[in-house]
Amino acid sequence: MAELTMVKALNLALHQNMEADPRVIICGQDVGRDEGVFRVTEGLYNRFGESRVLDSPLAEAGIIATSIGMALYGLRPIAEIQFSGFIYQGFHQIEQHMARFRNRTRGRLTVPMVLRAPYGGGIRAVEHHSESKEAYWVHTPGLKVVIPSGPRAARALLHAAISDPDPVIFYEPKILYRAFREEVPDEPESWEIGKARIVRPGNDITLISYGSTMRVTQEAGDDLADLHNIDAEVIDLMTIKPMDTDTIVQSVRKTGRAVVIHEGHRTCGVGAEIIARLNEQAFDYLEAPIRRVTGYDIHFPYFSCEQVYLPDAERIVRGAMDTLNY
Amino acid sequence: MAELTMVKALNLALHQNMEADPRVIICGQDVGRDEGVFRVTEGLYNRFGESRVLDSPLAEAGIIATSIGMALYGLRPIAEIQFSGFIYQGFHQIEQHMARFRNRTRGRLTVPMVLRAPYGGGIRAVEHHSESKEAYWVHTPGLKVVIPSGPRAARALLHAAISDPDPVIFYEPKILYRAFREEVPDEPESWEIGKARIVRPGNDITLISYGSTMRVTQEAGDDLADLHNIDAEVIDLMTIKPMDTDTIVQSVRKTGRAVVIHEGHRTCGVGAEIIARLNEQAFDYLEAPIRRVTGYDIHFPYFSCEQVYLPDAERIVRGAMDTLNY
Amino acid sequence: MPRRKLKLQHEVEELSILDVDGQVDTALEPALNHDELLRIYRAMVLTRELDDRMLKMQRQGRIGTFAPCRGQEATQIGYIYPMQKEDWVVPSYRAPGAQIWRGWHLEQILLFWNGYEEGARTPEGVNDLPVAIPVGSHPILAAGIGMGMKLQGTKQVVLTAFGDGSTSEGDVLEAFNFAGVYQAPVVFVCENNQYAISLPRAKQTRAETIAQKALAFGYDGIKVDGNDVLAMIVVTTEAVNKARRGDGPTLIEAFTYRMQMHTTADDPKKYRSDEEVKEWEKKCPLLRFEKYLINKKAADEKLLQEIHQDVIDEVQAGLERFEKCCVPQPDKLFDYTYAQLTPELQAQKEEFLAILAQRDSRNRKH
Amino acid sequence: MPRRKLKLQHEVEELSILDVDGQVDTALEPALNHDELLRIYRAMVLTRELDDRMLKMQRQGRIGTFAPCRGQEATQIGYIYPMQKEDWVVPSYRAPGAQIWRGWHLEQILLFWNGYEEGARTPEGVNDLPVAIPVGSHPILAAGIGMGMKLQGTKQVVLTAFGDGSTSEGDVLEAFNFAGVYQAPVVFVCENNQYAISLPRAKQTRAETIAQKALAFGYDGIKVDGNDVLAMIVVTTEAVNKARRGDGPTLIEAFTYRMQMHTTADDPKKYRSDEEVKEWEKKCPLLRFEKYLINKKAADEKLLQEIHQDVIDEVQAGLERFEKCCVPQPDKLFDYTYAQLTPELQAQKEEFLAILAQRDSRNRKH
Ligand SMILES: Cc1ncc(C[n+]2csc(CCOP(=O)(O)OP(=O)(O)O)c2C)c(N)n1
Ligand SMILES: Cc1ncc(C[n+]2csc(CCOP(=O)(O)OP(=O)(O)O)c2C)c(N)n1
Ligand SMILES: [Mg+2]
Ligand SMILES: [Mg+2]
Repeated sequence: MAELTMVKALNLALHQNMEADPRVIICGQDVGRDEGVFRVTEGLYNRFGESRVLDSPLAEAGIIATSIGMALYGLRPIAEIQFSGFIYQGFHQIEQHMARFRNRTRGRLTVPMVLRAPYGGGIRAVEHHSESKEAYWVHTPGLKVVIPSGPRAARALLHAAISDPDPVIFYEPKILYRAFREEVPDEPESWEIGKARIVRPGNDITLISYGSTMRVTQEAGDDLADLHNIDAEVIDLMTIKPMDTDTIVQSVRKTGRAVVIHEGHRTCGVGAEIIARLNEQAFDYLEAPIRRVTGYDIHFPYFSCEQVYLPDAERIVRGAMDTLNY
Repeated sequence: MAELTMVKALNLALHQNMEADPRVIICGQDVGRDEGVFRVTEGLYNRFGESRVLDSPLAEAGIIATSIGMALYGLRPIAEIQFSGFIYQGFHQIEQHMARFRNRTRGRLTVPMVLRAPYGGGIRAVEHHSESKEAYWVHTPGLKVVIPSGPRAARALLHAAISDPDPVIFYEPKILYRAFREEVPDEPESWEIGKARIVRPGNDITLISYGSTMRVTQEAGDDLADLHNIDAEVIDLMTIKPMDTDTIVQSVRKTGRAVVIHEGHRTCGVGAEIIARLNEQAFDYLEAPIRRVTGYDIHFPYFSCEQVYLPDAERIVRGAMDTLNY
Repeated sequence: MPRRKLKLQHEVEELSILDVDGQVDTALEPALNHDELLRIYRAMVLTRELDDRMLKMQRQGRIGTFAPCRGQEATQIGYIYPMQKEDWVVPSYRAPGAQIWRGWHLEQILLFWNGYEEGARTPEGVNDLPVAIPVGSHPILAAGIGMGMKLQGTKQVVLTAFGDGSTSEGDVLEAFNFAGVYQAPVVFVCENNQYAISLPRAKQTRAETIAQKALAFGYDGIKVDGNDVLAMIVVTTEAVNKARRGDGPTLIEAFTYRMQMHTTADDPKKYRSDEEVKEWEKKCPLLRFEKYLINKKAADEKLLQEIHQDVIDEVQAGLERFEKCCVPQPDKLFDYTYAQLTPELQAQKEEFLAILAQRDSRNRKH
Repeated sequence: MPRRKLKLQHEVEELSILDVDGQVDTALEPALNHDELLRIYRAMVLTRELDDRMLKMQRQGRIGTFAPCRGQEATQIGYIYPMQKEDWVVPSYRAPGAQIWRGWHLEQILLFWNGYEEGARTPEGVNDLPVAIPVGSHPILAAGIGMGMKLQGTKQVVLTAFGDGSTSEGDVLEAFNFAGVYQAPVVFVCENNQYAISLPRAKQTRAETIAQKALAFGYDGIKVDGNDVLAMIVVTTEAVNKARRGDGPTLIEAFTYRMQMHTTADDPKKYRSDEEVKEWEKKCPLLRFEKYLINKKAADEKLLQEIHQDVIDEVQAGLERFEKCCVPQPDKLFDYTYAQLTPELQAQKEEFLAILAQRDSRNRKH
């Protein structure tokens, strides 16, 4: 057990998986000698060499597509896109090939690869470096989408993603990369993809989030208790495709109220889907409209205004109180 | 007034707009000499020549991006992507530039262009030719998304899209290209972008759809009346971004029940967003969960199975009756 | 401080061996024995025959729209010939002859164009990808496969084929670059059939040849008469050997012509002249190869006839197998999105099956 | 039926005029009068001074992360010099000197890197696009602008600059192709500074030069000493004139070096040696140009000093203007997504402003 930041925890998962399985290889821009712009791939190039850790040319479609090719060939590539805002350069390869080979070939050829990318705002970065557009992938059949919110989850879910037989989009909340440390077991640990977890049990209202907004959501949960004597249940989805509908439905059937929180744009975001499912499966239990505390439907602002764009505990509390006072 | 198919109606809008404004130019694969694979651009190359109707090289990112460049330069390009399933080759250009220039430059530089593409299934085409992934664009700030469901609307909305100061994604339901004719006025006609229309007023339940599924939705409206004595209100969104929330909210406040219908995948689809908005704004009026009759969360099947994948009137009626019997 | 021409490390070549009259340049002629020559011939005839039959079937509504390959038989059989079983092929959608050569079942070609995923299911024991529909999206997958081979240190090679139009797609150019950077064992074959639907080659790119695009990525390009199966074999064999040696990729431009419409939904009269097509008819890859075989005494007219008949029988048998396979399997629709059905897909599948059942029972009533 | 080398219509050249010691090849020397030479010099010094100041400011937390351009002053001032006001420029993110030359306000450069959209707002009367962050995504916009010029029959030219790494992006290669096909008046300048973050040029592409990539698209490429402002001016002027004449695009590879880190978030020690950096220090574009000016008697040490001081003052004034502009405007956030606020954005804006107001009133209470 060691206390690790998320970066170190991810790095641990990479080391252990590369060690355990020679088919696991890493590629991406600056992941080798430079060890990744966030240092997630630290030590790998030195340890496993340039035939397992590839410094790719500057072409996202190429990185994604050659990884698909390598996966089809039998390797288990973990490709890094330097920032999720540049994944769109290879959108077509994800939609047309990565997500489809299993179905297209009736299971004969598959793409067991992981596509990692840091996402989300808050680090005073230039345009395109603060995106949260995970909803694109949630809308795309054939993909799994995993977003951890802390070091231990990051390590255990990346571990699971690497062994998953299907392609996994793995978004890493860069604001949390070094935000805090957590105990992470030394031995390989794997958490099941597709399962949410209740990080704070409660009875009055359900707060549903994942990834980068989990911290503020938990903070909001605490604030609701401290300031308003409200007992919120807080759920961390962890996987957003497939979604653990049961866990959220059960919670909302109990609490009757919910707020969904994410940084991504509101319209057609993950929150809309959560509301649709709760509408379908918890209709009779709902005592108030489900609120969305999300990114607005404008471009992520240049960073002088990013803090007012991002959901924070105050906004979540406000949303929760509106729901409770409905 | 002439009775036109949708293809002819779109063609009329193109002719009239090119005639009226020399800045309007057309580009895309096979749009010139070949007059478009669906013949939407018929007659334009002969009439306006190759400096206004450009047969583009086979590169969607290039077509989209050079159109953005031409729009920034002061032209009003109408770019055609041969099938919406290939628009992803240029996804990054849409997300990173087309949708953003106005905001990035605080209104100084803008991209008044239209990106047309046929979408949807039902024509026994090969893979990638039957996509309905409009939700990607609905999730993307800075775009408008227009999808007509008949000849007259197609012409009037394309006309509006061409004069719109912002970039418009214009998806054309190819299954309806030649499915029926409608009276289309000879004189230029423009319908406001952002407005839905009630195509069948009713009191018992609201059926909300757009584009390719409007026909089956209207059929379902008729069937509900004929077979079940249910008086359905049928709404054609026409624009899905921005969405005419008022019209649907008012309708559902009246009927208390709704079904949303689209071909696109269910999860994080346009239906989810509609449900989220109704949850927010018509909560107290809802008497049953809103149903989704949509494409499933699997890849659009190879065409031997496309008919069972696509929503049809029977499925819609079934969804409506479930809602009514809730 | 000079101004001078840069000397490049690579140049572009041009090659043809067998002319339109069946005359061969003996200095360049590959050493193929009669059996091999006849096997090659048979594959070309099979490609032609299948193409003809599919066109008829399409017109009768027995299959959907497809992309005929008449005129491009030498190109595809030529480039596929040197490939070993353990090699990989990432095919174009206009080369069913190459696919069948590799072990795809004839009926799969028909199934593919008739809306059945079974037509895209790589047969067991075959190392190839299915046809990709998004133009230019697959050569970069081949580059990845080649990188995998390189990383694993095998002696395999991957070949990928694509059209002239495809070379405008960024993906194809990225593929050229990745293969070059990693010196991956990739053979790129551009089936330059002069058109991308209606767009003539000259409007696709200002480059005089496709072959020279290799220079941008630091390796050899070669332009070859794609209607000359011998030249195709020679050039591809060289490129395959070079790749197998570890000396990296090659770009081959097979200069050929699409004798038919782009797909059966296309009307080529809109964009090209009958004269042009007639000119190319003279360059038929089959005719010149037949002349060569006869000149070389590898076959006489009778043997050629027998081969034709044999091919007709084979195609006929395939069509019959195809007709039997044409049974839609809606109940399988949900089963291949993931290795395991997710809970949400499980629910949707149930909903879907219930609707199917309702429909079936109603249909039975009528 | 031969096998032969193909003769290409275009070749790649190499050029330098001013060597590291300030010696000039008089046969190639451009005819620039002293005023012009000093204007060029001043712009280079300004670029350097701004860069230095920004590095300090970044370290003090007064601006965000940015991409220093030390070492690349001759490249950017050289290629921007021939551009006319009515021409368009689609810039790279590592050439603030070129932007300022074009009329961007110095404080905008700082605003851009400090998180203000005002830094991306093209000044009135300037025809340029703002800096694009997605690498390689902008040259294809320039190709479009060039196509617009061509279609409109103007005599304008568009120039776009991008890094060596960018040439791996499909978009850049598509840009090369579109510009070639439409013979658009585009000048492509690759600022080959030898690295894309940590990736050395040799691993970016197997091609010996970037310039030769032009051959793939049927036009000229030229490799030029990017630390030699005279050569840059000569080559760009030629390309601009050619484009203006209607003779289509050119690809210029400016061979230079990034003397600093990639951005202030980067540690170049991880991937390159001090020796290498030292070697390039000797090739400093400013030093050699100063020697040239003095040799040529266009300036003496004193004048150069005066110019330096003048530049320091200008930069200082810009920084002061910048500090005044650094006022976040959250109330404007929603106003530029569309020409008119949509109903849904209107509602979100109200929600947003209410939250802001709540926060403000709470902050005031504290
Ligand atoms: C990405 C993409 N864009 C457009 C299309 C539509 N389309 C199908 S084939 C074709 C032309 C292809 O030309 P070429 O690469 O020369 O191959 P050919 O058909 O001539 O064999 C086009 C535009 C497509 N399938 N994929
Ligand atoms: C599409 C995209 N991918 C990745 C990045 C991250 N990134 C920023 S600059 C850079 C390297 C660019 O290298 P080059 O084109 O040589 O330009 P230079 O920075 O050397 O001027 C990378 C990988 C990005 N901004 N955009
Ligand atoms: Mg072709
Ligand atoms: Mg560089």
